[in-house]
Amino acid sequence: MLIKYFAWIKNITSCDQENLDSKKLKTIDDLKIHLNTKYPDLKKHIDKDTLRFAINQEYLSENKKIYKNDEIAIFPPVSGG
Amino acid sequence: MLIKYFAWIKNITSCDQENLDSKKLKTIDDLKIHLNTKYPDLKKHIDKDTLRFAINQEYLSENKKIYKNDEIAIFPPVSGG
Amino acid sequence: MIKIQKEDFNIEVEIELIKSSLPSVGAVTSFIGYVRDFNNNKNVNSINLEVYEKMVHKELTKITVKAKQKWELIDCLIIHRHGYLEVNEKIVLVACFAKHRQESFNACNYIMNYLKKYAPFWKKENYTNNSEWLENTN
Amino acid sequence: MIKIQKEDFNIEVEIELIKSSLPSVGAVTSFIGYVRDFNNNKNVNSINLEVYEKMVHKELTKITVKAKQKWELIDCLIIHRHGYLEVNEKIVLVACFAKHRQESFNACNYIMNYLKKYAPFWKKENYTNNSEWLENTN
Repeated sequence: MLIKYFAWIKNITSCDQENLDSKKLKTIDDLKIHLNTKYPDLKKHIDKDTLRFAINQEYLSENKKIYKNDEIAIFPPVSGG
Repeated sequence: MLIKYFAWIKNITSCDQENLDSKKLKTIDDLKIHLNTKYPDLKKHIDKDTLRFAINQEYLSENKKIYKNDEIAIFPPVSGG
Repeated sequence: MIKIQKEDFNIEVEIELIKSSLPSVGAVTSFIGYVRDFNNNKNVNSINLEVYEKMVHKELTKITVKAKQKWELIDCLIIHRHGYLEVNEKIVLVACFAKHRQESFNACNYIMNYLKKYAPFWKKENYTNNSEWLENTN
Repeated sequence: MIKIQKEDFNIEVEIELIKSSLPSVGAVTSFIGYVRDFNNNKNVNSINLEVYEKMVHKELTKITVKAKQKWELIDCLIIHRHGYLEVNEKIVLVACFAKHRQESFNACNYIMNYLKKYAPFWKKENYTNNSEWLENTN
């Protein structure tokens, strides 16, 4: 699955997108645990629940299953307009 | 004093402004009585209190004294914008 | 700034003229009123807008002063046309310049409400075979 | 209509493009957001606006559909820029086309509120010696 990062999250991940192995990651919660380990600086933001998640360009409000071909975006609160 | 008429009131008065003798017209109420007589078709509108009066370009909410050099405007509710 | 004129205006030019010297402005809300093709169940071809020129500046100035007391406005612009106007032509522009969005929205709405009530303009609608003065329906 | 672009736009041209074919429209309320020179106690020189392109059309379409269900809107236009923008440049235009004034005001305000909450854009402000990503303060 493709994971996309926006705004200052890219500073923590050092990339704006990456492919992750979907075999072990069945849900958004699995993904959060995985990212907390891979990017320790992201942990406090994920724990504080300040980040937004979108699956295939739709906002997510609760844990959800994720699939091989999904595009998952992780970003801070938006600030356009 | 100069009396100015706007919108459909001009159709009744057949003029857009006129000078009236200020000697007998001391207040707006005097003026209303005078106009009711001079323009019978105006009477129902003046009686129904639907018209607006302005003295020297300021809206009027009650009876007021009027003077020789005043400009008095009489018009229906506005409809700009 | 208040402009009463017969001529059309360009929204981009008019707003930019004020905005370009106000770098602290982050929000401009504007309202544009147009001549509609249909009103009170009748097809409208054009309108004639009468104005009490001597009074309109006084009245609109009062309204903008009130708006600036009530909302944090940096500037505001009112352009109101008069004379003969056809369907689709602009009648009025009110643009409110503020730091933040909600102030500019509230001020613009407020000014339009007062303008509709107090600005001395009168519309006569022209139909195919006759014409009629409007009462304000707000 | 929704446009996401780097280039500037002309308010008069964009509004007229839609309005000229809608003679029943009597009211257009529009909001324009600009880059301000000062924010969070810092002098801003410019901003970089990042966008999630694939998501932004979906999200803004949802918002305009909701607005049209809620208010009697004949049409609406959203233009949002991204990339590098200097102080005084336009960021966003939302224009709401309706028969009557209050519908266009309410719809425009509504769309801006939702756009600020959900449209996937992120601002990085550039100061003299550094830059900083913004949190949305609404």
